[in-house]
Amino acid sequence: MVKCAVRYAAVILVLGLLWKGAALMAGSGVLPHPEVACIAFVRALGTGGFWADFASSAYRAVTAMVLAWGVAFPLGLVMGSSRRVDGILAPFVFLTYPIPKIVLLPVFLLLFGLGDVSKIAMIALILGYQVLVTTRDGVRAIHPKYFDSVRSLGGSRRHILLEVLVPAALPHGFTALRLGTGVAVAVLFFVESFATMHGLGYRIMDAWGRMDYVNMFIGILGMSLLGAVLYEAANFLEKRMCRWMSAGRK
Amino acid sequence: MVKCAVRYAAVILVLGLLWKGAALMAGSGVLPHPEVACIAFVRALGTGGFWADFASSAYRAVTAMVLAWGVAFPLGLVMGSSRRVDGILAPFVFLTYPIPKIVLLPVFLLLFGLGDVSKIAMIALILGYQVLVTTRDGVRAIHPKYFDSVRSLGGSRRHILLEVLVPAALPHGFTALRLGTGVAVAVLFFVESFATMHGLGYRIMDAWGRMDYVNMFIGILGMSLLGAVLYEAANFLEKRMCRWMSAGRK
Amino acid sequence: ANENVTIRFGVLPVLDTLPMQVAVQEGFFADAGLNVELVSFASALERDTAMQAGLLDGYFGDLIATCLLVRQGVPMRIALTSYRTTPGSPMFGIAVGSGKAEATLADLRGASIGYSRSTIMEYLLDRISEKYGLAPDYFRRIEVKKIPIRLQMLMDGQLDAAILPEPLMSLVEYKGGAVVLTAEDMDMPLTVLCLHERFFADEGRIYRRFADAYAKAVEHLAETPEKYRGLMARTCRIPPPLAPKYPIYRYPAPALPTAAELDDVQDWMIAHDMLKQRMPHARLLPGNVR
Amino acid sequence: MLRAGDLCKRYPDGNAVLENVSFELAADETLAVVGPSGCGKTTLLYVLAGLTQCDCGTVTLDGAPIAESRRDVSIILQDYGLLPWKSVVENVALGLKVRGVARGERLVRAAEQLQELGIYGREGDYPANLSGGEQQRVAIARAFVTEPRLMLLDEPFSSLDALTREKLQGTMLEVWKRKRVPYVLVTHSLEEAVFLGRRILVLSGRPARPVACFDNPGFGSEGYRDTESYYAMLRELRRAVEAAW
Amino acid sequence: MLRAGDLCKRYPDGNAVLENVSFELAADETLAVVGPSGCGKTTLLYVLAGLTQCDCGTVTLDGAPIAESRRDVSIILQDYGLLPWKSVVENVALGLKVRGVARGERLVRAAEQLQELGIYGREGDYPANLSGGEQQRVAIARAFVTEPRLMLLDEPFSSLDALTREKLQGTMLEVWKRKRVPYVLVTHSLEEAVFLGRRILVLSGRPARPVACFDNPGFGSEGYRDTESYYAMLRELRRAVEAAW
Ligand SMILES: Nc1ncnc2c1ncn2[C@@H]1O[C@H](COP(=O)(O)OP(=O)(O)OP(=O)(O)O)[C@@H](O)[C@H]1O
Ligand SMILES: Nc1ncnc2c1ncn2[C@@H]1O[C@H](COP(=O)(O)OP(=O)(O)OP(=O)(O)O)[C@@H](O)[C@H]1O
Ligand SMILES: [Mg+2]
Ligand SMILES: [Mg+2]
Repeated sequence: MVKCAVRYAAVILVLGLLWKGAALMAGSGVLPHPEVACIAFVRALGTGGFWADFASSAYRAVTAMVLAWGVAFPLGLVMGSSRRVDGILAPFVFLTYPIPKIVLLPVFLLLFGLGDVSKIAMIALILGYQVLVTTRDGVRAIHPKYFDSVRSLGGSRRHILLEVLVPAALPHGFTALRLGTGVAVAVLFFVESFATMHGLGYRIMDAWGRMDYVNMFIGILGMSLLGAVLYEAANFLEKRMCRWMSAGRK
Repeated sequence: MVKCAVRYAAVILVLGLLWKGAALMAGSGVLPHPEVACIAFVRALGTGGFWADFASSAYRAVTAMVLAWGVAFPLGLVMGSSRRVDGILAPFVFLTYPIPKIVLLPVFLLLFGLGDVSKIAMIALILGYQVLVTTRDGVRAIHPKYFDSVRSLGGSRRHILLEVLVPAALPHGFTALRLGTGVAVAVLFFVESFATMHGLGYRIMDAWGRMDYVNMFIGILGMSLLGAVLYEAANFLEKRMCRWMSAGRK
Repeated sequence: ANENVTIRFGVLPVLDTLPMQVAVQEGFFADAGLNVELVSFASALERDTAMQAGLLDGYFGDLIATCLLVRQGVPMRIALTSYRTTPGSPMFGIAVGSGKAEATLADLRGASIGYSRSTIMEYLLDRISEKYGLAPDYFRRIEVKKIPIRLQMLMDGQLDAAILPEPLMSLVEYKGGAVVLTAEDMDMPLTVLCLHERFFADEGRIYRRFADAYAKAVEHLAETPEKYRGLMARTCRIPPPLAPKYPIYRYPAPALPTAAELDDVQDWMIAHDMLKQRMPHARLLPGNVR
Repeated sequence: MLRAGDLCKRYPDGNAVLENVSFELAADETLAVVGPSGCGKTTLLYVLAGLTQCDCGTVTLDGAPIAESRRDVSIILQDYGLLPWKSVVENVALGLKVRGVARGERLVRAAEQLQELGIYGREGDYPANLSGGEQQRVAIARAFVTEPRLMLLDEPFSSLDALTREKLQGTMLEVWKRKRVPYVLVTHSLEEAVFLGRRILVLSGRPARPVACFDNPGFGSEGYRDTESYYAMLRELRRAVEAAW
Repeated sequence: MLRAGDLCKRYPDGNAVLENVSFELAADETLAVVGPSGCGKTTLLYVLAGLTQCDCGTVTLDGAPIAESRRDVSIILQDYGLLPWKSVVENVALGLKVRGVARGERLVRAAEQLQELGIYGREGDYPANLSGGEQQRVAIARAFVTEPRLMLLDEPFSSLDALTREKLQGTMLEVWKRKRVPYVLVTHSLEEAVFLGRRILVLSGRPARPVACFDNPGFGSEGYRDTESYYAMLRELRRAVEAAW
């Protein structure tokens, strides 16, 4: 715990120094100095406005992650484990995957309106693809001997799913989740550009538009914080749920 | 080969039908009808302009992918295999990962100028994080017995790297590459919004701005094509380089 | 019978929308039985998309985007001019960075200028060039769609000049740059407010209520401008250092763009491949009103 | 009754592995299979268990295709086949879970079975933390606990020390005597084959063809291992094997 | 000379595995280690090879800590330790690669070694396509091909059929006679221990403690397996084992 805190502190220090260097180099007002931004950030931490933004962004990101994971992880399991299903669905995935999802905005607005639903759906869609590809690839790499093991006990497809596919794919699902934390937060930046005046993405955009770089960096630091929290949460969940990963001769 | 083509054709057909449904539903001009877009797309395939856009986008995406992979894959190897290095670098990664990279654009422009370099660097940065996380997680899941195996032969760190880490991480690297094809193409959409008048992303943005939706969908279909080509290329490479993955009782 | 009408109105965080904000804050719309809900968008793209998806009943935007939307079949009409170029109160112009602050127009031949194609920015750039007799290639035009990035590139010296809206032009001046040319005396309507067709029905009953409430806001704003400084700073993206002293503009009383002005814009759009032919004015303007 | 008729199989990338392997196993019989390394014994068991398709031939258990009665068959795989993400006791209980036994009961039964095989207090460990012999015993426990109608054993005692091995061979025989569950035992030890096989099938080198099948009437008799007929059988088997491989 | 002094080890989650294990192995000697399943034999070999740290005690080869001379030690792991992404011949050649042998030469030498152990024409296959016994022989080839100064063998013949096993035991002895490479052989077969161990170390159940160490003077003599002294040794060992486990 203490070690973890020390490490974080050291990393933040180094990042701060790098930032300071960049700020000195950039000269003009583009990049605020880290100490200025940090003081402002700490001060912002004491305001309700910041936490309101943080909460709406967190709500959108977390809901979207849950949604994306809930849909794409099972789908990835099925695609990874059945060549037939994969043969049918894989071309769908990689023909539609590269489409910049932001162009689907009209369709989403039409379907889900201007509120949080369309924002969450957009994040979930982008995340979902990543969870899908990671899970599918992970499942395809499972050694066939484990299927034989369960089948030899008379296990049905359902048992193969529950006893082999899910536990073996779980670490890959967590990789996807870790990847997703960053993506979700980054996508926030785009979906919070319509029909909202709350959220860290909105704050960044708004401050950027008025060249209020200190406020912009409060938003960026807030995103960083949100991402780190989500990332650590994913780590924690994985440690709890994949304890077997660390078994073996030491 | 033929089967593959048939499957693609079927998938494209289904996507077309879905699209048609959506277009009928959307009613207004937001979504052109698929047949209109497809005819326009086929016609565009015969023009030099489309291929010039395709080529510049492909150049940017591929260069960025090579760059990202070249830097992040080795880094992921090191982080995944050494708890010490991971302890130092991991907090860096997940504190900076969630920052929406687009806000770093000014810094990139400052460093790399207005040309293709800053565009490529931006795509590579975003991709790099994904390759890094995927590779690192993959390497961490390698069973320790393989390290023992090489060490028991007197292998040094270098041998562990070359004989265990690289081959075992390669499939994960390819997962990252597959993920990356989509991300690279999606990011193109943003980096082509400045200082260029070529590229599929530019075409989409420009057409969207003038509400020329048919042209916009030519760009989107072009992106889809580019993504599919890159995805298949990654698949092909993996099949060649990870043949061992398909060994085992059948 | 002042039945309550809900109008979801899409706006951008720009200066032009200040009267709308005032009207909402002061309850002028509510008094007129209009439940106006301002939906803010960070950029025109999302606003247009929402408009096309039929999620908005009203809309603030420039004439170019308006024409495009109408051409796309969006059932809306121009309700009134939101901002008109006014001498002394520029809204768009060409700014140069601190490196070129001393440069005159003549020095800027061949200088790079950041703009955004197929938008009001390009239209104004063309019109300004025409007015000052500059050839279309007088500047080296570089497309940078996103305004914050354009601004930053200007400040970093990666662009010699940029076409920018207020209050960013003032910000450039504040940071040591200069404004070279503005569109302030071009005498043209830049931005308009539009409403869905249905509000013009019944001889424009609702439309008139809307326009009256808006007129009240404009008056009010002209009388006690300082009262709304805070509102302006919050909703119109005024950079913090400028906020205390930024002049509060006078907004035109409700009026419609003239047919000639609409034709001018449409001709430009036709020349730039954004329109095939002029649209009849009846499609753009309210017809049977008053 | 297990009946294997004319089994043939080749792996996609190689020559044949099984060539016309046929045999029958009555309901209270046991069969020991010996064959040189790499001849196709494991493949044969996979085919018998219905885990892999053969190119021709059929396997039936009491007249029905084996695929339909997989629940009645237990198999001990050569590489144990334990799931690394399940604890030892969960691995053993898996067969019961598949058969719908309630959680509490199956864990108790699994733990008992483990103790019978000499694994104490390791229920919560993961297989990766067990020694080779311990893993093998977990695999044996897994096959025993479901009380199958047929057992297929692929070198089930290969990683056990001499005494444990003898003890488990004794257990195996006892279980058979009590329940008369027929089994097919692949083994490398000729002694084991004679001790545990009512009949002994000798396979040729790859591709595996039956070259001899011995009747072993002394099987199961009290103190068989110390009798003259045991040694005679062993010698005979050894001669056959030396001639064939 | 290999010297193990007072080795102790416990796994983080359990009781002790090794308890004061000490022995010496002269340059031309061989040692067979027998112990009940799960007592700690594999752990002992890992410690001897320097693959895992022990909690106390030291291992030295010719006076230097084992970690410094890992290149001179070959080990056959109980689970073979083949790399699934390398073909059979590459797996065997890996030890040579580590030692900087040129590609052409090492592949030739690896292929020869494989043939000596009865694996023909499988050079290009991946380990997953081999049978258990074939994999084990690949692992043996891998350990033999590097011509080490010390060999550590963890049940190297457990998956081989009786005849192949005897043949390879003979090969092992011959190689030792030619090159006098000392080895530590962990085995479950008492016969094998007597046949291949100049000395025989009997370990107790977990935690492993040396309970007896036999001198086996007949080791290596012509036709030892058919002599009376072989059987006497075997009987003595068996008695010790039965008393200890
Ligand atoms: N990584 C580990 N964590 C905890 N306990 C372990 C671990 N590895 C082995 N053990 C335990 O240590 C003991 C000794 O294991 P080891 O593998 O050395 O036994 P062994 O003598 O080789 O047995 P076998 O003959 O069955 O191979 C066993 O009880 C085993 O369960
Ligand atoms: N998936 C596979 N692809 C190709 N060849 C295979 C495959 N699996 C096994 N073989 C080959 O088929 C033959 C028979 O294999 P099998 O595992 O059945 O042998 P076995 O009799 O069990 O040998 P052992 O006693 O060594 O375990 C071997 O030569 C093996 O190399
Ligand atoms: Mg086998
Ligand atoms: Mg062992």
